Amino acid sequence: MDGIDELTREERFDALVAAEEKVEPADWMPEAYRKGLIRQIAQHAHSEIIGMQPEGSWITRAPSLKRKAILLAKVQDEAGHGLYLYAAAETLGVTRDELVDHLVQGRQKYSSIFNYPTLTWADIGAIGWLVDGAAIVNQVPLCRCSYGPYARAMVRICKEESFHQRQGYELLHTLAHGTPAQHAMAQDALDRWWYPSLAMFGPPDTDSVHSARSIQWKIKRFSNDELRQRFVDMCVPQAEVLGLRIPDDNLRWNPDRGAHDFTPPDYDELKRVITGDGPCNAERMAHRRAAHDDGAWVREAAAAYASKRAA
Amino acid sequence: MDGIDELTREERFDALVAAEEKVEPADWMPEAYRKGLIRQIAQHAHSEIIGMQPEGSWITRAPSLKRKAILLAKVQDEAGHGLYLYAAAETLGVTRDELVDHLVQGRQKYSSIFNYPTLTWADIGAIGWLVDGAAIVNQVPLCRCSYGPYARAMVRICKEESFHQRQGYELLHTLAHGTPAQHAMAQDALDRWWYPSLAMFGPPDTDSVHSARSIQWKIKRFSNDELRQRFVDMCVPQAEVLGLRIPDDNLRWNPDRGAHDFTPPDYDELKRVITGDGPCNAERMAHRRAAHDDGAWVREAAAAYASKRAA
Amino acid sequence: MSADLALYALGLGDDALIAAQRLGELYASSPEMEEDVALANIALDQLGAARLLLGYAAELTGAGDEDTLAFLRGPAEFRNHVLVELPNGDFAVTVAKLLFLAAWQRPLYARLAASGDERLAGIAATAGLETAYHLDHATQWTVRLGDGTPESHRRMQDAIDRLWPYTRELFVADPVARRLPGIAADPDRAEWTGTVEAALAEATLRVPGEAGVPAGLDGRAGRHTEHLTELLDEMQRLHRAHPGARW
Amino acid sequence: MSADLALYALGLGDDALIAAQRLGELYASSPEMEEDVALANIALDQLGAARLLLGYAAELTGAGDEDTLAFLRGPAEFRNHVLVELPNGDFAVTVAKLLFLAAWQRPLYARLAASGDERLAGIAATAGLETAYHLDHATQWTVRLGDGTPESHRRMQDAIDRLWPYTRELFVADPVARRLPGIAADPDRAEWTGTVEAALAEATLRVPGEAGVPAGLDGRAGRHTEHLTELLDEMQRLHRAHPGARW
Repeated sequence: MDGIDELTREERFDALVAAEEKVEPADWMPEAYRKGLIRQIAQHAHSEIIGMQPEGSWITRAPSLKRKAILLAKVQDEAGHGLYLYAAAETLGVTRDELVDHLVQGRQKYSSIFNYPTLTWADIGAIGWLVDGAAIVNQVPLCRCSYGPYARAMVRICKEESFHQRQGYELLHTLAHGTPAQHAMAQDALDRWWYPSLAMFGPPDTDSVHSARSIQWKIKRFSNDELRQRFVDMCVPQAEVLGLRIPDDNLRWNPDRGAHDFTPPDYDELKRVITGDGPCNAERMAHRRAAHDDGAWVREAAAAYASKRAA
Repeated sequence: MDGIDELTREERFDALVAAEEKVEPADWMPEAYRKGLIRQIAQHAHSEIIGMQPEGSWITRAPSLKRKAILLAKVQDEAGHGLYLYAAAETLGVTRDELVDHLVQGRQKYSSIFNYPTLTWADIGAIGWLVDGAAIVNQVPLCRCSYGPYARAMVRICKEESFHQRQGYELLHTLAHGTPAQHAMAQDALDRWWYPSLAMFGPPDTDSVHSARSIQWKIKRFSNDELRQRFVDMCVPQAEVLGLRIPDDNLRWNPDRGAHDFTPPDYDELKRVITGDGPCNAERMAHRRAAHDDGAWVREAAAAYASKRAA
Repeated sequence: MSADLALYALGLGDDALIAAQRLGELYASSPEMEEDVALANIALDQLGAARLLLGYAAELTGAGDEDTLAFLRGPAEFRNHVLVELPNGDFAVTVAKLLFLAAWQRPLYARLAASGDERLAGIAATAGLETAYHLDHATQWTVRLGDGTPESHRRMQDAIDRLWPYTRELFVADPVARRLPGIAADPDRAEWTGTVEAALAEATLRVPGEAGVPAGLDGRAGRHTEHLTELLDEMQRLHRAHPGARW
Repeated sequence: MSADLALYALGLGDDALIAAQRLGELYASSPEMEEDVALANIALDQLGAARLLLGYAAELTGAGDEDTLAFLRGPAEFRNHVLVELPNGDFAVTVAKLLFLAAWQRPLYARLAASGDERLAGIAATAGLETAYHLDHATQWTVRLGDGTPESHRRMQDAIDRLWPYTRELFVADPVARRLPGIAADPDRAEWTGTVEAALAEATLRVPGEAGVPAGLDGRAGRHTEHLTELLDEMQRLHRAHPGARW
């Protein structure tokens, strides 16, 4: 076409990536790179959209107006993140509608963590601290990802998420230092969210399917287990400040490794939750599908109106 | 047809009624008698069905299991009353489906009282005491109504309603003699339900459209104002036992009349509520219509199954 | 042992209470008026059994009464199976939940009627008679909807498929029951399967494939969905707003 | 006077608070993701205005704070108009409620920005800018749905017709406002009618006939529908379950 054969294109691509420069939508890229990125960005976008549900149901029940405003703003940010990420995926030649269809039909996944229930107000704090915390540990390296639009979306998202994480931590801190009932609520939330949060980093490195090539292409920078370790080491001193106990009898500092030893999450449970067998998978999908179906007449109306105006 | 002309039939009918005997479905009856009864029985049936709503919404919120069971049983009884009454109306040559269509299309009315909201738990007590109380005052004479099937349905219904009234009174008594917050809740309920209950007896005798002929035909036995007076005289000593104040500064014993003087309800408000402009008219009809519409597929399935079995 | 017996009665009672609470949401919303009466009837039966079981549990522990247990426990202290806390959904979901529950309660109550604990045996004997009616009612609707119109068939099958994974939990061994030989009874999975499969066959419905309990849930151990939190919020609010009040 | 001013601020604040609470139910349920963002935005604006107004009311009475007022009053003490407490219904109802509310709030806040009470004037000035966006957003959707498909036209007309009687209450004279000349402002019914009728005309929708406020309701006097009771039950439960706790 432009006189450069595939091999040379591939070499140029590899060189670009090796030089830590950004791949842009107009650039040639290997098909597997493109497909892998679409899968990853879509999954990330779906997670933002589904992730609105477990927290959103507490907007109407927040115990103070300030907390209500903070939570509303957070859930709004998640919708916004979903929109950026779908837009980033669209630069790779898919449409948002296709991706949303994949989600609704169960053909693409979202983070397993959003299939766990939010049982008490303290869960809002635990999600902010642990789930957003784990997301940030996962995502900060993605700000240097080789694909430009994704990297730029991540910069903006990480900034907002670190804000959410601080708010969640502060919420939990208030509860943990509040009445005995509030403290117990905070501890219970930590007990329930700890292992699912560890599981957010994916299967152990020995079982991880996509990791090696993702690292070579500078989409991923660190392995699942490296990131999980970083997260544990970050949480331990924070839990101390909170005055809460991480529910792991084997958790201790290992001076040889310069890191904490800890009990890994139940990877069988993770696999079951990912494949659709979590406590809330069916609910989350039903809610999404209902919103989509109930809104069909509105989208049709908007399209009909637009085409009348265009005529 | 059978050799007796209309005039003789009419004379026989009048004689039967005058002798306090019952008119039965197979008997000849004047068309206006039949139509008037259908209107009245249907309105009564619709009231039972719509009347499930204001109380039903408190089943899930009842503050003790015993009260929950009592309320569930009461709402169930109302559904049962609706069924008897539709069956009584059907003996006059209409079908339940037609009557329900009339209700859903707003062509037939139900008691104005069910267009007022149930705002607190005490309203359940006030409805039992006042609304069921007013219904009983209205309905006890109907047990002697000239139309047999209606009279017999009323006997059974009145027995259950006087049970409901006692339970409502007892509920309110418990609140009125409970904590200050409970007492205030009970007084507030009385304040809100008193005048709408008085209005249940209909417009004043001077304005009542159907009364005269109904009395002649022994469908009604007493005028609206006579029944309203009887209700007030019944409530005054009961309110004293409750320790609650009826919200009427003009309420006092009149030794000359041997009855209480009282402020009549706002008949303009009554008219507006009856013609559809009450606080909850739209809600009640929307709920009924939704139940009817949502159940269409079930009724179709039941019919399809029955016709398969019959084939 | 009386602590275990209290926990055991509580599990059965919570199943009945939460089932009654869900049915209590359905006032004046049934497809036919006769069904309003029938569902209220079933709700009353379940509520009646719940009151006896919770009352017995309170006596055994020597603290509180049926209302203390119903209104002052948090979600993690409720021992009901997750199946009964799931939202009502459409009428097919209501029917399927009732079918699954009644097919489990009926034979279990029948066994418990011969329990070594006389009080429990008495409660189970009464409640068992009622659940026979519930099972019959649910079976009839399952058949009518399954073998009715294409739409009702699809909805009924959807409901069965959606709830199926939650039925597995009904047969997870309960450690509390284990500690009460001769008093507690094991639910008979084969009998349940036989009853349910016969109903589905008559209804021209497909039996879903084997499924595990959704990960992370364990009703008898207090691990519930967020639906239970919302259900209890509504159920307990008024009672809790007036501490110590009589009703 | 400061008691009246507190009541006046409370009325405006309750309108905003209850509107925000209803919008807060709609998370992740909009027909388009962009709309999730937009509705959350409007909810945040209303909640922001509510906090300033309730906070000011609390200061004026010298008791409590925004949370005391939001979480510890009963339904009869809330002064919001009934319009904002009505359930969300379908998207057309949400749009119609927003259109009616914003067409009322925008010019009222504009007048209040010149109030003799400086604090109220400041709050109104900020909130007024935001309501211009709300009005614009609601108008656009009204037009799109009214002039979209036959179904959307029907639904939008239904929503307008259903809510119309409740708009009358927005113009019932408030005795509290009467006692605050130069501080409170009267809503201008002619301006509201002009704005709304222009939107309906562009949307090819019919203006409903004159209707009175449904009998027995008077939001500013605390006479509400049962929907407000249920809304407050949900909103206040957690706060009330932990008396005196900090959050």
